[in-house]
Amino acid sequence: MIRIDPATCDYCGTCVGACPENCIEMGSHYIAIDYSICTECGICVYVCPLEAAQEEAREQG
Amino acid sequence: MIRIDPATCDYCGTCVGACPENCIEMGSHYIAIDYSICTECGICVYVCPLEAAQEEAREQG
Amino acid sequence: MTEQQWDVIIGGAGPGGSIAAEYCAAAGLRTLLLEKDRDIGVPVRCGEGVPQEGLAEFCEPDPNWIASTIDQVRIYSPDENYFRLAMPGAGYILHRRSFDYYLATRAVKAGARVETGVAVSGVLQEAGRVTGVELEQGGRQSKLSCRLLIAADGVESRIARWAGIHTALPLKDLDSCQQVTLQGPDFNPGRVDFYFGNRIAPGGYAWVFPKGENSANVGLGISGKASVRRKAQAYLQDFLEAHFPEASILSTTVGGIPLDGSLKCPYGNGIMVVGDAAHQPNPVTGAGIINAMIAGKLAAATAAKALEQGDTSANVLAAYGKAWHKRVGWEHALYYKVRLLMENLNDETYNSVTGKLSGVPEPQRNLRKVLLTVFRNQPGFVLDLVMGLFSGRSKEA
Amino acid sequence: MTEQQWDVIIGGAGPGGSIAAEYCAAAGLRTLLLEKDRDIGVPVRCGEGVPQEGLAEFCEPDPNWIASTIDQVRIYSPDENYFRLAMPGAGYILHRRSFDYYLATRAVKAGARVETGVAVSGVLQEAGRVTGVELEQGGRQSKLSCRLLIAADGVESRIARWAGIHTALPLKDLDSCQQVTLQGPDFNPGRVDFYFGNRIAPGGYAWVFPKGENSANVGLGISGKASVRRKAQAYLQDFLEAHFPEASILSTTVGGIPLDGSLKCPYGNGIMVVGDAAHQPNPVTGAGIINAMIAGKLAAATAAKALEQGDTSANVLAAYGKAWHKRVGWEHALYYKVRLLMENLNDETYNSVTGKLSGVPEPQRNLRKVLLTVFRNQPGFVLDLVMGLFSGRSKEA
Repeated sequence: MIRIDPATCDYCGTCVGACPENCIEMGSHYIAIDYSICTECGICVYVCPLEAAQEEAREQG
Repeated sequence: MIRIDPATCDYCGTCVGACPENCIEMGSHYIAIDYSICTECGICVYVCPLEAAQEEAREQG
Repeated sequence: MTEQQWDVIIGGAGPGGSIAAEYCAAAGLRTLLLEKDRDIGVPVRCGEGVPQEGLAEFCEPDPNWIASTIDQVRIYSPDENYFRLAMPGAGYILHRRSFDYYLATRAVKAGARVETGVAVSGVLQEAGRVTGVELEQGGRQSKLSCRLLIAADGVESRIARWAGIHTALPLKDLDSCQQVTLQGPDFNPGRVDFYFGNRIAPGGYAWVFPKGENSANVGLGISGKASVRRKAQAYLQDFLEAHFPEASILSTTVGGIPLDGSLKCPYGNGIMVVGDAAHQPNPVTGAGIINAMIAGKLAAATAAKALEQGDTSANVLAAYGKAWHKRVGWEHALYYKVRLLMENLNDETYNSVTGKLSGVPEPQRNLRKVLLTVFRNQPGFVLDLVMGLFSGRSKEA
Repeated sequence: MTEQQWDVIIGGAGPGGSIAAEYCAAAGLRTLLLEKDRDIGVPVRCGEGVPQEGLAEFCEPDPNWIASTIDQVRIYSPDENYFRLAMPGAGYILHRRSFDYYLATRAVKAGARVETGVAVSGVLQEAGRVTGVELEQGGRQSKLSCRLLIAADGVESRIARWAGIHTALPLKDLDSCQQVTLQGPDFNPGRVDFYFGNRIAPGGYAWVFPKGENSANVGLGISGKASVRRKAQAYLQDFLEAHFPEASILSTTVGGIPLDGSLKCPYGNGIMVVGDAAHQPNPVTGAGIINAMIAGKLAAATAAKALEQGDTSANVLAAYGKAWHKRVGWEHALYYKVRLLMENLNDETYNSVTGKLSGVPEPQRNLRKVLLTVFRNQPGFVLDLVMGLFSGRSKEA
């Protein structure tokens, strides 16, 4: 499961543009993954210029 | 229970300044109520210039 | 940021924080100014008006951040009548997105270090004295020590509260505001308009502050008590539909203004509080820019003395509180009483005052004559009201 | 907003959206420009560089939003050697927080309606044709119909995807960037610097774009593939520590740049896509401001014709795609190949190129001579690389 930390995120939208499933919802101040669509491909984690998008396993590790 | 909708909120901090318990955490892009402290006094709902802070009962009604 | 010891850390890079940083650095203090937002100057949560003489204490006006020069004022009553005042050189409407940035660059030029995207998330204390801050930057936590902390973190201030200074605002002393920047309609770039009335902005007022000939900040503030029943947003929507139904909206902002007149004790052991965080806006007008800058300058002067003495206890920092009270705070105590009186005005009273004023012959309608007329015919507090809105060293329109 | 029928709704008020709105309105179309952020021009996610001739097609330079005029370029190799190019009048570094605002006011003056804080949250379609948009404003949902929709919603574009246009970017065609605006160090206000190297910015480059004498945008982009292992943020931290360890940071921003050269089909039934949303930045340099403005102008011209004909089908809107390809897109196809070659350059090659160029006598070191020297001594793609960086009507540095 991928989580985007709203406190770290800068709402730049890079992950939104990369998501092949179009499953990331973003406003000026909020961001949310539609987990009913997300395939956990991880591209949002990869392209994030910060470390806002994280795979949960990595976060726990 | 009081909820602040992150999509409606403009992160102006008016509620943060009014909260008598200092229980609202706010960054540039995130806002959260510490429910372990919140007394549901409602002042955040009252002072919000938008309708971002809502008592849950009202939202369901 | 390196782990060097800072003399002063300042939380919040608005006008109060940047001026405090500039004067601290100019006094030779190792100064760090931290801004939680990832940029300085935005979002703008402000009408952007300042009085000419208030600004002149700090800088020369620069066309890069002066949107309009104001020399006229209109005050509208609920029946849409108005009286006008000619006030040459009364003030400016700023572009705060550029102005705040300019003030931060001045702090850097004076020797301060500035960091953005770094939030003060806690206060370190030892034996009842502030010794540093906890920081949060992009999800990472860290700590920095300092000899003195200045909280300039706005209406949402938590820094002072973490340090044990009570700053929570009661509903009755907090205005709830929304403002838009309009583009398109014709505005008189030299005139600001105020609208009073309980249907327009209960417990507050609406304003039209021009930014050039086709743009203006149009906003309103209502008392926290009124906000319980209906939101500033709803009142502003009505006002815009009545006055500017077709205008483009290039910016929308909301915010709260502390109107209790000033914190009684804007300092503690190792900490001073300036600007909105110290409730320093004028309690009648809500004007806070120049007040924050004055407070920043006064706090920096006290910081330099305290650090020279090597004593940053509340006893020593009380000099800042005294300086603020002598310069501005005593007036705010009076304005606070005026505001309480104003809250009980009904729309008929507003209409009646405006009607009387319109009867004053045009050539005599300078501020002094107008005020004398009002003073003879109306309750005494109207004098204070108008004085509070449009005069004085420390107030902005 | 009233429920009137709009000819054109444009989602996104960056340079592409505002220029599209201006030209649509000037052509007599009832035009609505919507921006999801509550302000225009911020946050700035951009190096802010534009070529002089590219800007001249749209406006006269204005000191209110020109930070620096650039006539020199330095290109650093990983060993910290550089070669320099003298290029009189090559370009400008903008203040986009003011520039974007200015473009939006031009759209209003031309007759467009602008609204901020209004996000396009969905696309209405009937029989495979776009007929309007779903909106979200401060938590409230609504709908608006239009005859034509222009998506100018940046790298995070979802509007085109809702309309059935595939825009998802593969990892290999997406650069991940971070930039800070520094204050304090001395910068040459007429010179931009580029730094190449796999330890500095793998698959991309670092840049120093001056904004006056003591301020600069300093940032870097790395390829999406490199970002898997290490983030742009970490690379930039290294770069800043190496070059500007004590500088103040007045702004921090991140973002992604689509580098696949352009959407093949930036239109559909009732919709056109412009700017970053259509992947129109230069695939080598990442420059996108002027490209977005060109696309906005071309889309507006097609919009006017299509609405005059009363046919907004993809067949008719294909004229926009053709115009874009003829003007810019064909070049981007070439630059895309250059970029793929560049990704395989190792640090030794960068060092060697720079060494050879430093051997060219100073008086002869104009762009043409330098390029010829490179061309004779180095793999051919360096020509394309340098041409791509610093020349051409449609590119910004």
